[in-house]
Amino acid sequence: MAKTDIGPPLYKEMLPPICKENYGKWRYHEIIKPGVLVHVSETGAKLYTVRAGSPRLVSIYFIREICDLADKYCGGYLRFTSRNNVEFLVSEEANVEPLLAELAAKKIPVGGTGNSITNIVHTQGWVHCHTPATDASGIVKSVMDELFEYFTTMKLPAKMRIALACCLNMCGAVHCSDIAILGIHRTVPKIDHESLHKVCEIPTLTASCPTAAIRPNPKLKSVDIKAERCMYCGNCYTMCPSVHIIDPKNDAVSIWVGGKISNSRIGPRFSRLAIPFLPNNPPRWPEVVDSVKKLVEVWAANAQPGERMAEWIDRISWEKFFEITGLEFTDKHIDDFTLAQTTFRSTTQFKW
Amino acid sequence: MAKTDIGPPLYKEMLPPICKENYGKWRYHEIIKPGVLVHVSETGAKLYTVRAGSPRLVSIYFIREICDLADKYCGGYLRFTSRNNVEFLVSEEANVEPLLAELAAKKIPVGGTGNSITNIVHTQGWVHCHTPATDASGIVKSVMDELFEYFTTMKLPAKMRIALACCLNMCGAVHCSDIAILGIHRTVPKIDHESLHKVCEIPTLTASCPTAAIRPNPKLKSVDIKAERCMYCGNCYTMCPSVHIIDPKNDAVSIWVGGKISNSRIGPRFSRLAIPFLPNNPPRWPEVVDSVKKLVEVWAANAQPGERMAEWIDRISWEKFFEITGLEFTDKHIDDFTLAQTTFRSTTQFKW
Amino acid sequence: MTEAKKTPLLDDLEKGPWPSFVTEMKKAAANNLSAQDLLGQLELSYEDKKAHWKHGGLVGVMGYGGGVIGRYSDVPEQFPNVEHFHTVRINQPSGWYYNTKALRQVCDVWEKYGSGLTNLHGSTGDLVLLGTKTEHIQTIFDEVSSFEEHPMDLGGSGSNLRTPSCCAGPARCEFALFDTTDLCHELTNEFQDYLHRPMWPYKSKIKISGCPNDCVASIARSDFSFQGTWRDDIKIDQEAVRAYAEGGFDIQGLVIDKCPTKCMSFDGSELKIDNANCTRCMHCINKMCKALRPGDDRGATILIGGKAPILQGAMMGWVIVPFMKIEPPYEEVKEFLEKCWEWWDENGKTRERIGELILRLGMRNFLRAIEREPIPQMVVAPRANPFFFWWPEETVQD
Amino acid sequence: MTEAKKTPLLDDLEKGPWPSFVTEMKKAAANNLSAQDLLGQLELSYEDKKAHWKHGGLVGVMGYGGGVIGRYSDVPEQFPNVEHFHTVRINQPSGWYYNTKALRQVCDVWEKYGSGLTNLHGSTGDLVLLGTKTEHIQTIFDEVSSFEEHPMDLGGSGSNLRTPSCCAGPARCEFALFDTTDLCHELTNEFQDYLHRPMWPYKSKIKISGCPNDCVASIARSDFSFQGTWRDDIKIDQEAVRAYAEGGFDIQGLVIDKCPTKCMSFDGSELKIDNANCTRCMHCINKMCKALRPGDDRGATILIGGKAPILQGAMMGWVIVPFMKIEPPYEEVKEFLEKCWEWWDENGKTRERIGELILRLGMRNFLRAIEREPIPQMVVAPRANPFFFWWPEETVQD
Repeated sequence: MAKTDIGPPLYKEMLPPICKENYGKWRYHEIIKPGVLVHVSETGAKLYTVRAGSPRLVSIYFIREICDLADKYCGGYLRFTSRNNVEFLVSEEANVEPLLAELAAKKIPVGGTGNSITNIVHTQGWVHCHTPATDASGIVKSVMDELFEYFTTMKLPAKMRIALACCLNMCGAVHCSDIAILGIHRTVPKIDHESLHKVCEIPTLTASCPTAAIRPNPKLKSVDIKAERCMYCGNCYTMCPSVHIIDPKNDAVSIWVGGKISNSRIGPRFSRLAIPFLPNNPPRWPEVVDSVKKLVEVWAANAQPGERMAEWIDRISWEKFFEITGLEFTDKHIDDFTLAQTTFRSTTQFKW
Repeated sequence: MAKTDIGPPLYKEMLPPICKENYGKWRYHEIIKPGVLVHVSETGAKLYTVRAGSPRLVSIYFIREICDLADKYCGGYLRFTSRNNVEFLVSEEANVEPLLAELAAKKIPVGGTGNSITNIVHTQGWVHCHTPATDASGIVKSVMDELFEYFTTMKLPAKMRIALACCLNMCGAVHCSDIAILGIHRTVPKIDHESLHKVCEIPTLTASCPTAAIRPNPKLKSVDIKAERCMYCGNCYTMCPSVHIIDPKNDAVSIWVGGKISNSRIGPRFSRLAIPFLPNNPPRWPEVVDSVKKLVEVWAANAQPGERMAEWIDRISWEKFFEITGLEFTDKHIDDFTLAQTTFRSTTQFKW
Repeated sequence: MTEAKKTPLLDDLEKGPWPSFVTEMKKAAANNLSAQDLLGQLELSYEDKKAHWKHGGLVGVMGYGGGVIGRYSDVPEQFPNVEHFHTVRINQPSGWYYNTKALRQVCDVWEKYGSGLTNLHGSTGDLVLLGTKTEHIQTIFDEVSSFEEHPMDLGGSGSNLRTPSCCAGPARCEFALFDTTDLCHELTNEFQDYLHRPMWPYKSKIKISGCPNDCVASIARSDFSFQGTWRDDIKIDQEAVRAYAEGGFDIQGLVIDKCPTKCMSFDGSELKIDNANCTRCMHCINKMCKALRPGDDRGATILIGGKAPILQGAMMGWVIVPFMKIEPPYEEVKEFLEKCWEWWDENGKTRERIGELILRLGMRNFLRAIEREPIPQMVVAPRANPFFFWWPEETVQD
Repeated sequence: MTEAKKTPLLDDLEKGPWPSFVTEMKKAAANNLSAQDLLGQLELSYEDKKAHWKHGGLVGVMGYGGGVIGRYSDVPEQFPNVEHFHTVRINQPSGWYYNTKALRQVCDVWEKYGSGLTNLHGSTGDLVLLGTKTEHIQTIFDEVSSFEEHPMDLGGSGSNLRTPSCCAGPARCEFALFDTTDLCHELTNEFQDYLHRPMWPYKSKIKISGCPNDCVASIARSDFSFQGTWRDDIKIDQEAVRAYAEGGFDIQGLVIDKCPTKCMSFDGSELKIDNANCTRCMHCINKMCKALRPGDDRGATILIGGKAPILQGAMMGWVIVPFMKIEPPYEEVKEFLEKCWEWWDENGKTRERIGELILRLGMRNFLRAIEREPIPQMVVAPRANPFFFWWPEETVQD
């Protein structure tokens, strides 16, 4: 019989002795080299952290493998980051290089520190989600393969956070990323009038539409969708399986840029639309990969030291962003949702 | 019989010869002293402009008086500014000082140039409007009496634009001013159910409410107002005289700051709420006058050279603005209308 | 004349250095009964803390649907001479330039048929005649429109084109980047029918400023804001720059440091501007107009949507046309306006301004209707929300 | 084991330097039929360009309303072993610290009853076990909750408190301004009932970051964002500053010039900070952590309202509590959360997050309900629109 409401295991039991001993006493840290941090305590103690990439979707065999490494080099302790990296917590400096060597031998990449591209936060995609407009893991793998050198080095102007969500539900809230990859639907859902009244509540369904495009059709005991109001968010499908949003011919990928989370310097902001449409092209999504890579490299070539994507665009203006990247500016870039007017330009100040 | 559709008189007939001769040829201008400009043409011609204040609500006797002056010193030409100043267009430098002397003798003030407070743009108020929450001319007169020295000098850090609207209709769009004085209603309109159906269209009336607070009451052939949704804008009264918004016990004055129009430096922006309530206290509205004066003087004492109100607040932050001015920050200052969320603080960056 | 009532509250407003509107009212009241009653009624408002005007009724002149605003006292028994006290809007000349003859003619008519009180000028820009009786309205219009010299017409009111207005323009200002006074005059004449005969969903305003200083506040006060701008480089007279510096003017502190894009530098002898990054805010030119001038490739930026708060909040105009050449006979401007109005007239709800309609139907539909390509200059930033439309032709249809 | 289907599309994703999820799936598939069918079904998705999962059904464990997400294949005839393929969310330890024993125990259970595939970690922070059959769910919970050492509980799902998560905290990070790991643990335990038994209008998330760097993205990803901050002066070690300068670090360019409030200066030997104008963005401290440290009067800023785009657009949290001391037993935090949830639970509509409710009913009503005074730090700027409410007691009532 299960014990209920016991809560998570106590974090204190999960900490290596050095962390317990120096809890709250850490004084500063340095990045020794890509993927390797040292935290120095007021007591003089030094904790080395080796950060390694993971595909997030991992088997128990991978977990056991990293546990073996943690047992061997870290006294049996490790942690994970909010971006799904593995962090080996090494108390003995002498263990750092052997650990790095073994990780290299196992082809587990080390990096993601400082001015790098760290692991891509992402959702489930076709592997395990029922509403996706695209896959997640496959695109992430393809993009990280291409941007690999930026994970293992720190040669970018600033850090770069990439995230992916396979639909507008945005499990993982990718919307404040330097580059966000977002799966989108592009067509009005098709309604299965036969089944709808059996499986869905009509008031819940109509309320689920952000643009009030869904109206009851009492005659059919179903609903109708006013096509010209539908923005394909898919929330109706989340509420009701009889409203089919998935459309392989039209589902696609969009790219958003210039978001950030931390309060440092310019403060948190949302990512904004850069590319409204790229095709779903498995297994390698070359158009997505190329676009992301190009955005990274244009930013890297033009940003001043320390400027994240948002800060670079702030400085040069969005009109220059579109000019320099060569991306097309379309009517999709112009907001037409509830806060649209706050994005329109109410000044004659702009650049040619 | 009237001639229709003849349009306005041709501006060319209204221009002094020097303006016609140098049309499009002006090279630069200088402010010689408060209220006196000189425009210099490519041809070497010099046009002197003497700017004088007016109460805007003027009699034909005043107009004839300034026409006399224009005949005497300006060859019969003058103009008005968008802020209701009179501008005497003087072609002969020798006429400037005699004109100034005569204006001084007539107690017509000269000023409103450069880093000054120029004339207050305002609406009709009790003199000639049917929806006002306060008077216009009386407050303007009282404020300008108190700020008079800032009209006739240029000792402020930057220009200061004050405007007044006697209700939310804002004839004259005061909402982008350094300081805006705005009449407000504060109570839910009272409905005259007897007359309503005779004089008002109910669908027009319900549509006139920005917060959907007005609902038909078919029983009374009238409407009801959901008190907790009403924001007292008075638009329903504009649409229907049976919905009485005017309430002398509660109608009041509010003060808004930090708006601007020109694109220079920080670009156009709306004024924002500084003081939600000051009493209607004719004939001199001492609370309004004191508050405006204090705002002017706090800004003048703290702004850097060239900083308009908005730029000063931008630099110091709104939290410091409230601290320095000593104004109370209330729940009224926190937006709760349609774009409210864009004004909330989504960052840990703020000052104590 | 009857004995004027006592006005102790208003009398207080004759004190102080600023010119007094009460004094003006008294000057009119000395010769005019309705001005006298206006004074009395205003004193009553000062006692009661409320206006004493009823909801306006419809009054007008033959052939027009606007130009006159009805105004009626709610205490006519006390102030019979303001029982009717209507406003007449006279279309001002471009830039509010007048010769004295033109003004005096209006004063003379107003002395005969009105209160003798005016607004120079009303918020929209008209020369406003404040207070006449219903029976005089047509006569006033007959007379002002029949002046031998400088005949005058009425301005707009109601759901029509409101009287366009403009800044001082090239007649007096070196910053005028196109002929604002002429454009204003031409548009007003071209669209006389729209101005006098209300047939739109709501009012529509045009304001015209010759440069981004926007002296007529067009961005905040008009549906169609024209603001002069330029596309080439700012012209620099380096000698004049040095003269400013030598004269003790703080170029670094008051100009360079305040440049919003930081695209300027001054090494003590030469001023440099990175024009590709200039957003033409006018600040440097305003401060150093002897040394700096706008470029020669001049035109206007057109912003659409400005309005006051009622109904859904105030809006400032949005860049729709970043640059348009503004040259007589202004065909491109006129066609542009016609296209915008046509779409608005066809799609707008009652009392919906064009900016509100753009918000309701979406910028993409507006741009398509007026045949303009979307460009980044229209926005501060691209959309952040992921809710966006596809045109049917952009997707694979089954 | 049956013969695995060919997966040429997925096989391509085993190439390249980044660790491959396909390789992980194949490792699992080598020992597990459902992992094998998952691989096959995913290959089909890569061919069809669509997911092959049906709408989830309700599955769960006894006594809980959440923690397990139902997932069913829409092609079970082809892939019978993923006909059921449910997700189990295990509540991770604070800060995602693990000892290997704890992890291995979970792996062992999952080897027995699940696909052998996991997410380390899910978006909310849970240790996610991907893919089991309905009949195993209770057993899995029984076993993980009964580990002798480090027993584990389920995380949240549905309209309840979602599993709180936090940053690395004081165990590893010098920037942790309060004990994030402890607060996260305490809150999770305090609110176990809310976490396991959905009874709210919708989900509610808590994320806890020890400083404004916000490493867990709390502002964007949680209804309740806790971020460490301080109220006193930044501590400066001038000698260490000089060491940075001597080491060739560009203090002016990379720190001083990038300070958002320009409240710092460095004359080559002494760094000065005008702390009254500092907004504690962490930039200077991040860049020079050997020389600069946050002050000693430490606590958290609490921001409320963060969420993803559905339904009315994404929102980031808003400052509601500029500063709260965060000290065990965290009574003030707990009471604050209870007050907020109570108001939301009472007033929220179905599927309305607390931020959306605040927008619908107005910040003033929320603040009154939770007994917080309005302060300027809550807003970027005061309101610009003139539509605002008065409480009845603030006006003269007849």
